[in-house]
Amino acid sequence: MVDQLPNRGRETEMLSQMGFKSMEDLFADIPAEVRFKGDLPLRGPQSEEEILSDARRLLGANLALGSRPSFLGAGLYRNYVPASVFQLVTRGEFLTAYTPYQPEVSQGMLQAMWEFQTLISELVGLPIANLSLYDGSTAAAEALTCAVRVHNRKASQPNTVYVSALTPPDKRSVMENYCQGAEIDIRTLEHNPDGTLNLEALKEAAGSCGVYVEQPNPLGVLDEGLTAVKEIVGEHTALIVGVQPVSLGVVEAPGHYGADIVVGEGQPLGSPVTGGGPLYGIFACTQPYLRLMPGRIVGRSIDVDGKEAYCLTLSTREQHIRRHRATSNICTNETLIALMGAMHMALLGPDGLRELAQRNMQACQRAKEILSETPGVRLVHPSAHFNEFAIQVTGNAEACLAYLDANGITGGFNLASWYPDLTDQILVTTTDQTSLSDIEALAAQLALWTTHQEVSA
Amino acid sequence: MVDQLPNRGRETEMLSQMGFKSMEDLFADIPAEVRFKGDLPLRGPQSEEEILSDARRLLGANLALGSRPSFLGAGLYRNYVPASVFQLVTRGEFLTAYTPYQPEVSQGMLQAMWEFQTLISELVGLPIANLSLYDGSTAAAEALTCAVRVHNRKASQPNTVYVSALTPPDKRSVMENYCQGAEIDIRTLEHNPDGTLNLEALKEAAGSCGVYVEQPNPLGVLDEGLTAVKEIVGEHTALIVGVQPVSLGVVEAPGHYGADIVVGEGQPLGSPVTGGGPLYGIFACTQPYLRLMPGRIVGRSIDVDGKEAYCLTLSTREQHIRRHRATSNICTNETLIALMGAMHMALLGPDGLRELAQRNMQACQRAKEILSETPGVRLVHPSAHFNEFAIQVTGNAEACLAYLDANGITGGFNLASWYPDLTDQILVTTTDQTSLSDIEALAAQLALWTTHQEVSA
Amino acid sequence: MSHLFGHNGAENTGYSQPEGLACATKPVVPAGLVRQQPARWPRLSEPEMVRHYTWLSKRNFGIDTGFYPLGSCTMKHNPRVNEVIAQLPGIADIHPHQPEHHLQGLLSIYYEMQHMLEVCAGMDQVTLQPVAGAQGEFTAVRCIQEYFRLRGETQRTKVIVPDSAHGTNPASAAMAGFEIVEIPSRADGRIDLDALAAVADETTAAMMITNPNTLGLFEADISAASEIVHQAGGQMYYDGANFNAILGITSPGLMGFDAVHFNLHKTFSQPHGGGGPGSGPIGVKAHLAPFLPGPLAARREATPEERTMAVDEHWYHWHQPEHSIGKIQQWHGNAGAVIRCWAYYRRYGNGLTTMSQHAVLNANYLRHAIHREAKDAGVDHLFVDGAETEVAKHEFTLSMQPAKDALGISAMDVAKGLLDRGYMAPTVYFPLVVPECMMIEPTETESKDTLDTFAKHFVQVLKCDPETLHEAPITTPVRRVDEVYAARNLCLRHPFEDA
Amino acid sequence: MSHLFGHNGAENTGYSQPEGLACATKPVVPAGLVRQQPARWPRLSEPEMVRHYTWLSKRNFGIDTGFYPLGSCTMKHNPRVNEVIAQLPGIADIHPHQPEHHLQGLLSIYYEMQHMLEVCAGMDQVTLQPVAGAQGEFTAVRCIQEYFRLRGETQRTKVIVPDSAHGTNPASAAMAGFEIVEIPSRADGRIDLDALAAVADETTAAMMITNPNTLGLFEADISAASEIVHQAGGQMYYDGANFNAILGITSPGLMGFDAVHFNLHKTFSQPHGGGGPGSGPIGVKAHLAPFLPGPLAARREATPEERTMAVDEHWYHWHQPEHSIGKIQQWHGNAGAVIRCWAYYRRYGNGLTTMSQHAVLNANYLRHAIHREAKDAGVDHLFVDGAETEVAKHEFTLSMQPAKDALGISAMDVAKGLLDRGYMAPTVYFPLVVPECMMIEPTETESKDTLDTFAKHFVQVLKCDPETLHEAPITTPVRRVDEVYAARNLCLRHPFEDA
Ligand SMILES: Cc1ncc(COP(=O)(O)O)c(C=O)c1O
Ligand SMILES: Cc1ncc(COP(=O)(O)O)c(C=O)c1O
Repeated sequence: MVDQLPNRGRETEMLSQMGFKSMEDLFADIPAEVRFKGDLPLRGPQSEEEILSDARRLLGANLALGSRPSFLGAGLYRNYVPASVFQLVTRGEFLTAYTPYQPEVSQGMLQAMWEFQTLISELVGLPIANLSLYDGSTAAAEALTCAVRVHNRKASQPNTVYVSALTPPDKRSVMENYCQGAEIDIRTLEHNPDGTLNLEALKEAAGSCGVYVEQPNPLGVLDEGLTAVKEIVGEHTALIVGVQPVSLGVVEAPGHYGADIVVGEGQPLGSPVTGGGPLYGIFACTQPYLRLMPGRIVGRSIDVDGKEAYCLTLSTREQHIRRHRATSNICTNETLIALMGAMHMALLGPDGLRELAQRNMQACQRAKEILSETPGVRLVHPSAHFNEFAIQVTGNAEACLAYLDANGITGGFNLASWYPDLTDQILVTTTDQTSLSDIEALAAQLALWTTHQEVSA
Repeated sequence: MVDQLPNRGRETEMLSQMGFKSMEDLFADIPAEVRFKGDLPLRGPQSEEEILSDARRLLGANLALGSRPSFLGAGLYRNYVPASVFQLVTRGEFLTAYTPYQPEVSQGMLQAMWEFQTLISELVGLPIANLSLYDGSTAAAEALTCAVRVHNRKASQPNTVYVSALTPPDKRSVMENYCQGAEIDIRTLEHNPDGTLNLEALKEAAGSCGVYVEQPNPLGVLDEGLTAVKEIVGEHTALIVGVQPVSLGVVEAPGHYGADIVVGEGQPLGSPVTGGGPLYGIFACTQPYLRLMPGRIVGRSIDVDGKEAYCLTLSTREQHIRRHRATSNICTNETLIALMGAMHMALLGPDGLRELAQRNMQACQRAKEILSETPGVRLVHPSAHFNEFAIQVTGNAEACLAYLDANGITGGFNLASWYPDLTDQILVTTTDQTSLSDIEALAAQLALWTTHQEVSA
Repeated sequence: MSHLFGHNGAENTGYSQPEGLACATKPVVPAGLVRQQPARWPRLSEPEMVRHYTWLSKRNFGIDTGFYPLGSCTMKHNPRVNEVIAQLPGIADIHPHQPEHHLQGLLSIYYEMQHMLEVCAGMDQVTLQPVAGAQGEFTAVRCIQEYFRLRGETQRTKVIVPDSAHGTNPASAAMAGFEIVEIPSRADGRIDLDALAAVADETTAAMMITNPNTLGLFEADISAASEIVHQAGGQMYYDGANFNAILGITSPGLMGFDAVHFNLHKTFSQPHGGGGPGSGPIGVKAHLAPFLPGPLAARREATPEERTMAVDEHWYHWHQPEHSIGKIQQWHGNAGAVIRCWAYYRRYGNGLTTMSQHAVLNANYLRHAIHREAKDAGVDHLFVDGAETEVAKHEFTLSMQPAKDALGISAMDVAKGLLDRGYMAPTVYFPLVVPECMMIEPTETESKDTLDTFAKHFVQVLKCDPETLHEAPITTPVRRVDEVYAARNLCLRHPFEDA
Repeated sequence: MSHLFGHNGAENTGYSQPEGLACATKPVVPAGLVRQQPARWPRLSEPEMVRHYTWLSKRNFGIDTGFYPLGSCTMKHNPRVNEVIAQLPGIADIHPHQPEHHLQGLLSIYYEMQHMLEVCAGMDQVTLQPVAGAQGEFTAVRCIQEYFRLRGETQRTKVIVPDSAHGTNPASAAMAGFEIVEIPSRADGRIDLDALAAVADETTAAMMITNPNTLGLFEADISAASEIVHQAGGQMYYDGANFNAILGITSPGLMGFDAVHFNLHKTFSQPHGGGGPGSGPIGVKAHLAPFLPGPLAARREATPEERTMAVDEHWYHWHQPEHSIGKIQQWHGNAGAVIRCWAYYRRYGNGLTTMSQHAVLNANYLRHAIHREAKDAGVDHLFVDGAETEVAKHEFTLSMQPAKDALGISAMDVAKGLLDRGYMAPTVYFPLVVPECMMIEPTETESKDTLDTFAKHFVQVLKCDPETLHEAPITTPVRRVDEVYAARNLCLRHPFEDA
């Protein structure tokens, strides 16, 4: 504590210069009836050493994914992030800056975010990207309200959006929370048994304000059918596609098959999983959405000498100018994590991204190959996957996962937590960090599990 | 590899601009008879990921001191180094700079080193400090040759220096190597059974070029007698004191009891033990030694506008100017580690240093208290210690240490490796990082060891 | 200039990768989904990348660079060990969907943070899920909304905010579907109880306010305000952006609030990172607790079996509130930010009161020093206090209106003059109720010397020739940036065509 | 200016510590040894300390800041993962006196590095103990000395060095007690075999030379030189500072050398840290191996019991050479630096040849580009090559003598002009044999674009008005520093009296 307060020991001197006698004088304006009595009932201060040692002990009690074979993804993905990213992003000039309100002394972050916008724009194939939202779920939710703002006037189904039935309930819940204020009706888009979007049922969504689908979808399926969606829903319905950004090294950019808005969880590019946050939300769109979209955006400009310079722009959409008529309430966002994303993207380059995507896909393919030959395991969807896929196991998925866990494997995601009917399905995720021996260990334990089930059955 | 070479793929373009056809053309001047045939017989290149994973595996096979109770010191000490030190010292501007030959763009490191000189000068109580030598051993060795350069003319024992008999043989060996070129005779100063310097025997050293003693000495003993040494050896004999810098938070600075040169291993301030390097050597002295001392030194100056500015000075002592008549051959030194030292010292401040010294001493005292009551363990020296002390164990020290090791304790330093006669003594080191439970674990295992010895005896 | 998209010479990547796993059959992307054109990302080697971002960083100002008196933002020092802690695999490499027995450390830290914030705020239940202050506001307002829905009070469609409120307050309430009622402040900058009484009625869902308010003034009438709102059946919402001023001295609970958000990135020093990430937990009184987004960290005594995996005598687990509004972020909030703030909290513990005292000490001292220096230099007529007050809290406002009137020097001119002197500028033009406002918050981590020197420089700026000042800044990487040009000539990404 | 010793206001420490262990009796320092006056160290809080050193860093130029063509110093990019690796507890938190079974990882890496350097240098045994190039020189010369002592050739008291040698060569040999014989270079910058033959005799202990030499020229006559020295019974010593040019293409062993030092901090990219740390291993032919300082890493097949602790099928252990000169550093050398260099090596593996090729490519390309730009701009008469050569190796020299003669522009003026353009200056006035020398080494980690732009700027500088150039630099944190003033008014520490 003392080491954080440069004026410890100078209090009296400072107070007396102001004509005060004690600290108490500085709080004379706070009425007695609202004053705390006594000390805060909290533990005493600790030194840096003690905090670090407690942190090591407590966080050491968490089981790090990397400490054993792990197949848990379902929206967050462990890719290797090069060392330079961490070392550069923690430079004090980036780490300890506020939002760049004074562009003259914030050119570094402003230019980096403008470059980030370009990187994302290129990645998803849309002309405009903002400098990030909180995460993939709020980006998706804000995309829905944005779509309604843009299309409500011309839509034949005003105040209505359609969302893929596969959307994880936690994400859907965020959407509901964000949409209810504007009284938006969120309807559901059905899927085929093979995991792809039901294009027949989709027709119902034509004329609504927007449809939300994911590519790859939450079951890991690469759905070629999505390239037909825009045509079906029509000009006045926003096609919003949620992406796993790494997949775009090999998978077509949604902007190239008609997406109006692309959102996604940026985390796999640049950031560790970090218990689910901080992350960064990708938000990109076409021209018509620009002035009604949420979030900050940087523009390239000039200074009074005509020199290239960057600044925040289109602020009139934002809460600090437009207050309750703002396009979003976002203020603090995820700039630093987006910066990590930009650094990772800059390091990868187009070839590196393709390789990274391929490594993810190869690990997935290998896992599919091995698990398809594992007794008692069935691949649920015959289709192409990016880096995750559903398997059906013998018996109950929850029990199976507990078994794997007890045998040193973090086995994947229990799909029943999303889709309560699917009590025997597990979403298995691989990334560039998955090794062959990880997969073999999983297969071996699943085979044993099957045997146990058969024996007890 | 590819990620380190920005011109991969542009070779032909660059070569052809120069009028060359192939890389081979660039090496046409190397005669065939000295050319390598074929590829280097080495393993193939690895990616960052693979290197990191191999490093984790290999270095993970080392047993980190902090992973269990450890009492190994004997010249290198584990103090806690605050996190800010590592984060600041790895800023690229410090990390990736060369020696500050162009002062206009190197003011940061120059000023930091000038401040380092001040910090060391204040710490040891001498007016001059250079900006570090390789380590404590070379600093001690260079102090001897420096003393001879300064005093040889007036000394009644020219070309002769005296060194404490306790000096660790590895350090003494460095001294021998550094001294033999100047044909310096290194003689030995005897010690009393209680570990203190034999002041009677010391008289023999009067009139030599220098005497080298340590405070605390290699047995951890704080030797009050050293305050009498300068008087005994006289004006024309350099008193060189080797220090453990942390001790100077509570122990008198040698400059205040007559030391002409103070040297020491800087590591405990600012740096982890790091397998014994990189470290930094402290070298400080009085005025008469200035122009004959080794190593770089920074002076405060002005620029052409009269602005405060720093630069390397007194370079005419150095090899790049004086070549074979230089006061030392040192060129690359340990600036960055010295910078870590400066940062740690700046964070500590005078009170912090005192506290750190006290914590070291308290741990030592507590260990002495507990071990003095441990069956079969005897404290060898009754005297005051700073942070280490010798114990006598039942039976053979080497076997005892092996026993402790097998029971999860890194038990201290086998004094027989320094002093072959002492087959049953262990140097036990404590630092600010030693906990009560560490000490209790040591005592418990030593008690068990004693029991085993008694049983088998 | 260093341009990311300028580096396009060679076929580089900055990061060579190992081979992927060998497969029996090559994985294929469905034909219609094969990427046709790769993203036009740059091709940089690692050295080029490192130099580019180092260069960029040198064109950015952070707390580490210099004094950052940005009012309302609490730009305090970010303790460095917190970054070390946040990179430990036990936080960096964990997944929110791991089972509870994998996450006992995280859960216990969540529990400790919830508890600490509850104590400090005088609230009954805290959730750490919101990832920023604005999201916290939105979350709390949503809870209030559901609370009234469940009670059948659906007529409560309005939220009252003072005109000095931060923009996120009305924006968040509006996003939840509320109508905004803005009430004017009194001439002395404080809440106008009469104006409040006039609008508070059975349509009032809540009033949102921060105390000390955005002028840095403590609202001494806060209990009365709470009384009025509660009388009308509404809820009191506390914007915790200014919590740094009152921690351990008073609390929203004591002042009668029902809900509060914290800006952990302000009060508890999660680094701002040039705009984020943050963390915006909310705390509520018991009646609102069932509506919080889940899951919350909870605990019970550990069973003997659990003790082998437990971090202490408790077993920590997730808990879903009964009438939860659901999720406002897909996972458990910004866990990485929460950890840093936990490390920050641990450094102060029950000494958080001292932190607030020093924040207020520094603010008052700086205010005093500026006035004193200005008087000595004869420029004290160029500004007035944004609100008359004997003691400010953690920040204070100055109005540059006199300078504007007398010399044409605006608050913006002064701000840019300060940039030239190596300072980040204070917040300008907020709150709107103070004409030509400069809002100054030094925080507790600045030394007296820094404050004294800043006061001198502030006065130096005021003594500048107005013409010179209109030209400021001149020493920064770029000079005044043309924001109108930016908006008129939108260039939001690299135009590859030009390249 | 930020002054460390200026922060003296409050009773701070930047780092609060936990209580020490409780003792039965308080530990005491003997009365006569109690410190009377504490060191007048500053009292900074953590925020002040962080800001001070951040400020200092911004006044320093490193590779990360910009192009650093410092000849002879091989200022290549330092891969960032190496810093991560060097902070792992398995290297940061190990003690050299731990038993071998605690250090199998370290030992195996030492073994691998020794082997790799042996292969690359064509030597039989390497030791990693010397902590810098100069210490490596001294160590090798000491080994040679003991070698001759053991053989009874004590009359070999002389070491031959070319006049273009680096200062450490004669300094190291002199420190070991040798007499230095300097021989002049030929007009073309290369070794003068006649001059060598004239001095090589039975008093010659060794000749020290680097190849490519300090002018960046490959000494094609090197085998002949080795022959002459060996004929005279002397040893050939290779200064490895320029190893970056020839790795995998030729080797000191092939050229007939008996001993060599490596500057790992150059060729293998241990960051230079503003002056150090470095690592200066040496390699020797078999006849010198018994004299090396110990211990060396060695290995044998692991026993079944050892296999449980081993990192591979070997058991690694320390080994003491028979006639070892003893120690030249107290421990095992700069282990932390060795680890970084190991990580660097692993990135290239047998591709190290490509590294050298690109180093040479870049040097020749830059030389070409400078000449081309200068010709186009009509200023090619202002400098000449330091030595005529068709192809340089990893660096090249230019003589600014014509500029000096024609316009009074010195190499130093050009250097300072380059600083103003955002570059680190090349090495100047070394080697001494080239008048007004600029020694330029781009390294392989610089892009063609950087080299092209540098060439343009170099020519821009030459086109400057001489008066303007004498004033350079003007954009740096300080302008030309008065080194004479520094030497005449020695101020080597903070003068507290002034404060
Ligand atoms: C008074 C006030 N309220 C709310 C907020 C919003 O918080 P956040 O930026 O974390 O969303 C801020 C942040 O600037 C603020 O100053
Ligand atoms: C040619 C040459 N030899 C030797 C050395 C000395 O190496 P070090 O600085 O590592 O002691 C250098 C370093 O600058 C050098 O350039």
